[in-house]
Amino acid sequence: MQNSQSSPDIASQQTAITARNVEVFYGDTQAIKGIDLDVRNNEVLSFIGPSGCGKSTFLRCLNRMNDTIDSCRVTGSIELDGQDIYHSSVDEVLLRAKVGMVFQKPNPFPKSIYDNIAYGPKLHGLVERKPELDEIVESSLRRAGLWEEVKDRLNEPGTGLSGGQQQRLCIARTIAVSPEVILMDEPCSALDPIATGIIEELIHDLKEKFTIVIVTHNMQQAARVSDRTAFFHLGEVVEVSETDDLFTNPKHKRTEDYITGRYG
Amino acid sequence: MQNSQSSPDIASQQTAITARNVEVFYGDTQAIKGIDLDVRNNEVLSFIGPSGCGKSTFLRCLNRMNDTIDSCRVTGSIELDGQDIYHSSVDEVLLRAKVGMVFQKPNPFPKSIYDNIAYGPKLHGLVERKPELDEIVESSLRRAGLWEEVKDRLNEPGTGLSGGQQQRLCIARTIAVSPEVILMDEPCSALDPIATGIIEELIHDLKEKFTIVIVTHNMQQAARVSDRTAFFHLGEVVEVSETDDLFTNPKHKRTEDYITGRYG
Amino acid sequence: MSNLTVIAVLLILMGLAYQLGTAKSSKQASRAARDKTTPSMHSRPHHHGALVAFWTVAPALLLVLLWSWFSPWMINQMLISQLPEPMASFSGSELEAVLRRVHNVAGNFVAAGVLADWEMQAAQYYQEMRALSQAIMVAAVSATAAAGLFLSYRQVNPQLRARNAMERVIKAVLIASSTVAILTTIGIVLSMVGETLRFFQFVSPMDFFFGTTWNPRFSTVGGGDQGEFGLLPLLVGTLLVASVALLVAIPLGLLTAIYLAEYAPSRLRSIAKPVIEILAGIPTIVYGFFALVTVGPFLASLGASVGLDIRATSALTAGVVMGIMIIPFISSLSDDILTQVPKALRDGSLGLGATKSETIRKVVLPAALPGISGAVLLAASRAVGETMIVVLAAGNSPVLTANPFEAVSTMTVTIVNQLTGDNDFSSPQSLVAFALGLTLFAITLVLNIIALLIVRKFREQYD
Amino acid sequence: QQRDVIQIAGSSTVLPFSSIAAEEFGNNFTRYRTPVVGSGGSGGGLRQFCQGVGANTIDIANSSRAIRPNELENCKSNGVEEVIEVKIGYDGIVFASRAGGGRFELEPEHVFLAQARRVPQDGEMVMNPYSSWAEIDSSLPDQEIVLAIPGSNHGTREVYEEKVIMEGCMKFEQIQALDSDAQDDACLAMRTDGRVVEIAGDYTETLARLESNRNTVGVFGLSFYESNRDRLQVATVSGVTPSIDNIIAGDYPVSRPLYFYIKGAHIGVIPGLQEFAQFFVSDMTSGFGSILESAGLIPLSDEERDQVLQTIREKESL
Amino acid sequence: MSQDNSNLTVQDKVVASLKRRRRQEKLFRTLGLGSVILSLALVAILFINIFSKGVPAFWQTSMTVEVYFDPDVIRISEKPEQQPNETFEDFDERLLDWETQLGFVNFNRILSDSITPLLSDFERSQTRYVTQLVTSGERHALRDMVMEDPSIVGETRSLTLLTSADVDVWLKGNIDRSLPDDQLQLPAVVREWADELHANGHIQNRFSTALFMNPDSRSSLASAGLAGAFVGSFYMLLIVIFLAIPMGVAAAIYLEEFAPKNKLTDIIEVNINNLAAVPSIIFGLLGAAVFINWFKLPMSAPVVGGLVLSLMTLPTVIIATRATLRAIPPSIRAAALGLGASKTQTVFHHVLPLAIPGILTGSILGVAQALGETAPLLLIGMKSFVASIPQSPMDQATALPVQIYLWQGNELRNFFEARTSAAIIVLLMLMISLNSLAIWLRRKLEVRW
Ligand SMILES: Nc1ncnc2c1ncn2[C@@H]1O[C@H](COP(=O)(O)OP(=O)(O)OP(=O)(O)O)[C@@H](O)[C@H]1O
Ligand SMILES: Nc1ncnc2c1ncn2[C@@H]1O[C@H](COP(=O)(O)OP(=O)(O)OP(=O)(O)O)[C@@H](O)[C@H]1O
Ligand SMILES: [Mg+2]
Ligand SMILES: [Mg+2]
Repeated sequence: MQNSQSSPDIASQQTAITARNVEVFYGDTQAIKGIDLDVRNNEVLSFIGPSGCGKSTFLRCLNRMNDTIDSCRVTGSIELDGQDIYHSSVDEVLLRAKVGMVFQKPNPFPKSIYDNIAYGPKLHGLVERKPELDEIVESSLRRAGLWEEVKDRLNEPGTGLSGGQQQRLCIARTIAVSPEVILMDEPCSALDPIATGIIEELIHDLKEKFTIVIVTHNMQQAARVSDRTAFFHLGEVVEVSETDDLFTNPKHKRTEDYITGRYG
Repeated sequence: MQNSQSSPDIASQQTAITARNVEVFYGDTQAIKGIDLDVRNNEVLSFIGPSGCGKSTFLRCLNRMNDTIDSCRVTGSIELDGQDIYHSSVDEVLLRAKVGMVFQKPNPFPKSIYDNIAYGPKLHGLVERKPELDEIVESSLRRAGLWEEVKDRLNEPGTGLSGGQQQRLCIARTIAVSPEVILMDEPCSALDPIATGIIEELIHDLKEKFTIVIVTHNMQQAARVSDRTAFFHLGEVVEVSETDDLFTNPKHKRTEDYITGRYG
Repeated sequence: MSNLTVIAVLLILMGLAYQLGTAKSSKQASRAARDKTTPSMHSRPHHHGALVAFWTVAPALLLVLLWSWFSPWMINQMLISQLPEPMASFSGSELEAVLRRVHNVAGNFVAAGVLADWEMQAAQYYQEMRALSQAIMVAAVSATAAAGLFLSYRQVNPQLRARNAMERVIKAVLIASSTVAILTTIGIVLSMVGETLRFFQFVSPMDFFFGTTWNPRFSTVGGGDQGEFGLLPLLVGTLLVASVALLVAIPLGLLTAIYLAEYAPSRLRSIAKPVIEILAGIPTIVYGFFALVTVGPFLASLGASVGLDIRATSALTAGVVMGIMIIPFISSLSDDILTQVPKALRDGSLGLGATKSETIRKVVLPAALPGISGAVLLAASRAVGETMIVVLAAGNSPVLTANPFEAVSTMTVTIVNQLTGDNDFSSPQSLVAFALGLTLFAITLVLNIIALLIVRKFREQYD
Repeated sequence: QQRDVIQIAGSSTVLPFSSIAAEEFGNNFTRYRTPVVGSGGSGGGLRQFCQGVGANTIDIANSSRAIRPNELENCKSNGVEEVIEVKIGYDGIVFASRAGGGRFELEPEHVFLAQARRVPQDGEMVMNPYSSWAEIDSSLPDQEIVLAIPGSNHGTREVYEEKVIMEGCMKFEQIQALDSDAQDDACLAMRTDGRVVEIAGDYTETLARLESNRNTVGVFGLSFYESNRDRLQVATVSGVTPSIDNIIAGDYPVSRPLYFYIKGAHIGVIPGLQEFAQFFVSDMTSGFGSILESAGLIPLSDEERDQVLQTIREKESL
Repeated sequence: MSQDNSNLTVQDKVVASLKRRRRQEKLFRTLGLGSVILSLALVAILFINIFSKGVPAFWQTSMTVEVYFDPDVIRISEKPEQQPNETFEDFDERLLDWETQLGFVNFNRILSDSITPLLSDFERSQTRYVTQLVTSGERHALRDMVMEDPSIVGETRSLTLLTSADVDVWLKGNIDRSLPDDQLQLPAVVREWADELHANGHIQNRFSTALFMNPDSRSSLASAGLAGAFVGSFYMLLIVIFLAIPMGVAAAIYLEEFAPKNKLTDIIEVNINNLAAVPSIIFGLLGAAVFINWFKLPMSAPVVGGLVLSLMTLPTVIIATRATLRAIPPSIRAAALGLGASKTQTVFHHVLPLAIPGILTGSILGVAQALGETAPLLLIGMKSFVASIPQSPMDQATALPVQIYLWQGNELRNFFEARTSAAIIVLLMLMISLNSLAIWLRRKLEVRW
């Protein structure tokens, strides 16, 4: 049931993202209450916790997607490669190109499947010629395990796919711009086990080079894919440790309650 | 890992829904290829299968939600309580009141949480006075495990909830009209384990009185909650049997491949 | 009792019937709720009430309409049979003249002293018949309403699919509303086609459609000199002015909409949007004078300063000012449509590292395209149909030119001028207005079909 | 139910006079309601007038020209058999330029030369070369030629062409030599270089044009000029200054009669119809020194007035 | 590893593209802001243009005079009373006779007798000029006072009378005072009097209710008002709002939510778009043919005007509503349908409420257009001079834009330029207040998700 590989020497890894005392407010209500968290280079970090505890909110802080919510206010500091991403000099476009995101609800663009994938590379000027683009599109779709299903209908709209296909399309779209960090908000919640397996393998592959933060409700999944796991509760990070440790040997009562309350 | 209870005497149970040779087309492409399936009274039947195999499509046939897709065409017969639901004399509105549905993507109305729940009962005239309505709202939210989280903000918009909360809201909304059959399209895909547990318990409770058909990607979940499981593949039902049997003793190669290919 | 009173009474009856139906079905509903053996209600009480109200009023109303339609004809037939011999055997236009005469006498519209005996009698007979017809109608309508109420009230029972029935009624009403547009079109075509044909008796269609000179002259006595009725200068003028207007309004309106919907703080949006909408409500004559007195000379001197010869009253002037007028058609409607595009799409794009403007241009706008094209079409339609601005600002010079700096004239302006001027109303000078109207109608129809096909194509790709 | 208010429509030239008469009528005869006076041009008014007889057709059509035979025919075929013609006075048409500018003493041929497409020069017809009035005649101001004339939908245009352009045109021998169709063509063709502006709207528009281009010489109604003497300066035509006296005396050439038409069948049905017509034509309302005269209407002579009143009284229809 | 390289270059490429994209972003944003500012500026320019001209017209010069209702001039019999044995018709006849008698009274003389004492140098021969100071409608006002209450005869009342339009123009300086005599409207003596009365305070510039309370007038220009047109427009507006908007929304709902997508609905769609482009005057032709000739509705009546304008507004409302309906996500519909709401209920409970902002926008635009339209009114007799205030939608009436049109064509430019602008201001105010209501609703009902 467990197929994750802990990286050999975690302590020596540099941190990719350092969050200190992050607080997030929606209007007057506080959703995140002073979180300190490090995301290390080339690790897979998973966030678990009950619904509404602020996982998505915190995740969105990491590439400043919260900026798009009017009522949302973030305090504290989050550093990526040593630079505070909320500093005014930071370009959130560059940031988001570096820190890609896959959302909880699949949200393909109302464009063709091809254009959905090609959108990012074209935007960032990653390619110059059509063949290169075709290649990126194909490889991204392959890596997301969608290629076989859609290769004959690349010009059909992405919105006509099934829920799971849509989600894989969104993952492929994110991969296509080769970000440094990929944030995934329950990327597999709409996927069947086979597709989930493909994605989990993909995550496994990507880890070699990228840093991945993943929100999941599926503790097995967290156990399978992640090096470390952070347990969120009521807007706080209760515990963050090696995945194996956290599941076998939770330090906090709340963590224990949560993981032992698990079924299956 | 297994907590389902098979009903004592399944053979004696009457069928609630009988589907015969159901075929579904989206325009020219066939999504469902001649499915025969019985749903028995007061059972929980789960649909599993890879993404895009037609689970959602078939589910939507059972309460004629496919009618709303212009390009979609259904042939064959589906009988509910002995009556063909595609017969022209059938009022699809009554049908849908009897056969409720929870969708894959949470879709709360852009109204207050209270109104989201109250809509159905008011529509069907289930209540006459405000206190009764309040009661239904509260009990539905409780049963969906959302009451504690939202009881102080019943007048805030349902769209402002987190993904998981939204999904539970949608479940509560469906329960509120007390349908005979509840169709759930991956109702827990956006839920954390605790919330999932609540819903699974709810399914378990509801089963006493209602018939439930549930689409899930989570085979554990299928194993936990359902009496019988149907395995879908490429628009066909490959196998449908007692859940225990299907997982432990699949009759078809394809089924076996799928379930043994499972992780965790 | 006039038809209006009848209708008013029916409306009151409708409220009553609704109450009755609702009450009866509520009682049944609560009985069904108490005792489980009786079947439960298919529909809600208010559906039943509405259905009873409908059956009470609708047939009666229909009767009123049919009666008002048929009874004049009936009465005329009876009148004809009453006429003394020479008249009774008349037919066609002669008979019509006789009938009109009788009607006029009955309505007192006739110079006194020249009335024949038979006219008096016929007129009196006519009036009696009308009174009788009215009385019969009131009686029949009351009977129908009562019968409708009685029958439908009796029908109220748990099995009755009142909701479905009401929904069919609602759907019928909705369909009826959308046919109003068709009826309007038919009406417009019918009210123009006859006069257009008369126009073509004077001027050959070839000369009209392909003529390059527009110089209708004034309709002189006897009409020896007919002038020239070439459509092309007007057509080109229309297109020129409308294009300039759209060139001004589309970028300005769309950019405004985008800024308001995507960038502007909500306070600015809530103020700016309605303020800009005022532009659509300023009477066009104000724009006309604004164009003539302010914009025209301004553009002319602007042109002069860069060495362009821009006439003060020109297609450009009219187009620019008209463009200003239709900005809100594009900005407000597009703004509404842009805000409807789901946030998830924007997030998807922003999450990939797109800038806001890229997101807007490449994701939001394409998603909103069908709606926006509707807005643009509406604005374009308004531009083509506008008259007052063109009258004042375009120079009213129907000369064939493609140069927007020259004075032009448009079809709508010409329609108004020719129709409301001092021309003899049965001369080609005046009738040409109808031919122009019909032509414009046909042209915009073709343009709309093309637009529909284009939009359709985009939508197939995106939906 | 019967209509109790007189409905009038038609010529916008007659509109002001008709409105004043209507208002005075309503004020003086409290038993009748004030007539409603619509516009729509002579053609438009007569079109409505000839639609038929009955409460929902108009009672009176104002017209700045006499009804045409085919219009009358049309009327009759629609059941409008009794059409009573009432002449109410005359309208003077003047040339005016901006006040304070050079004074214009125009001759018909000046106007013709200013607006024609081709002008006779040295024995042949050449494209109009004039760009300044002074080039046409040294007595005229050295001012750029911009001529605002009534649009071809205006009755004024007919008078203007007949009494000014044709007049001026026929002074040239070359044109006299042509046959009558060619004469019309030569005289009435206009230059298209933008120096001649056809005004489709009313005199306000002409005035606005004059104000936006100070060089414009425009064609106005006498009454309009009278009300705007601070802004406009009138030109003499053939040496005659336009004034009511000169027009009545027949010295000033450019004028035309104004009419209205009463639907005979409505007299006695629509209250006050005949009374209104009589009131309108009465010396008190439209005679010398009357309110309509001060509004710019050129009164009928006494004989004419008597004759018109007679027509109304006798309901003599056309 | 080739991936390594490509990864490096990815970031570099992004950075490389950033400058250009930032510039684009900034440009785009600036363009947007520029457009908003430009649009707002245009509104401002037009407003300043209109207001600067129109606001002074809300004030009019008027003269305060002691008016003596001289019984020697007003020689009339007793006002008739209804006798017990008299039918109403007979009484009415007698009353009319009495009123006609009153109509022949020379109220001008009453006026001039009252004004002359205020003038310092007055000669008998100048009497006929005196009444030029006061607008001619005032004598009818005096008559109406007597008609109302005959006991006033013999008494003296202090009245505020509007000066004539020419005097108003003169005193407000709307005419060049240095012009020679023959270019001025008023005779020299009247100008002197006006100046004198103005200087000693008998004539003052006061806020005038005439503009709001009076119907139009041609013979007494200074008392021409907007009341008739306003009421006419108001009736038409009601008809448009209660006819065109529901009908347009209904049609849009049918086409967007119910109609099968086939040739017929295509035809309807094209047809509606096309109607939006039909010149408005053609709707007038249609209205005259259908409503007046066929349905026998009265001419010049706001009912007909309202119906015609409704037809004209219909396409605007339909198109706007459809565009909005189209943008509402299908998941909302699915949710309601899944709960057992019928299609109709889904539409009316969920879709329509979400579409209200768009519908209101369409309505605002459509109604604004209808409110400012003149051409179609021409052919149904509503582009008319109407000297009374309509009592019902069936009465003869005119409309605000028509009034503006008529005033703007009035010969007495010096007076009517300002008054036209004032009328435009009133029209705009009516429109703005109507829009504010709609906008307030729109703001309240707008849901973003
Ligand atoms: N846009 C928003 N406006 C206001 N409150 C919000 C918004 N989004 C989320 N919240 C609230 O913030 C809290 C945290 O939400 P968040 O979406 O981060 O939860 P989550 O941990 O991702 O839950 P789930 O697992 O259900 O997705 C919740 O209480 C939620 O209701
Ligand atoms: N509206 C639609 N129009 C056209 N094709 C559709 C539509 N909806 C689904 N399909 C196609 O029908 C097939 C079955 O889709 P369905 O949504 O039923 O899959 P599913 O089993 O529910 O998958 P998932 O587990 O990913 O939700 C897929 O190939 C899908 O692309
Ligand atoms: Mg979340
Ligand atoms: Mg699915």
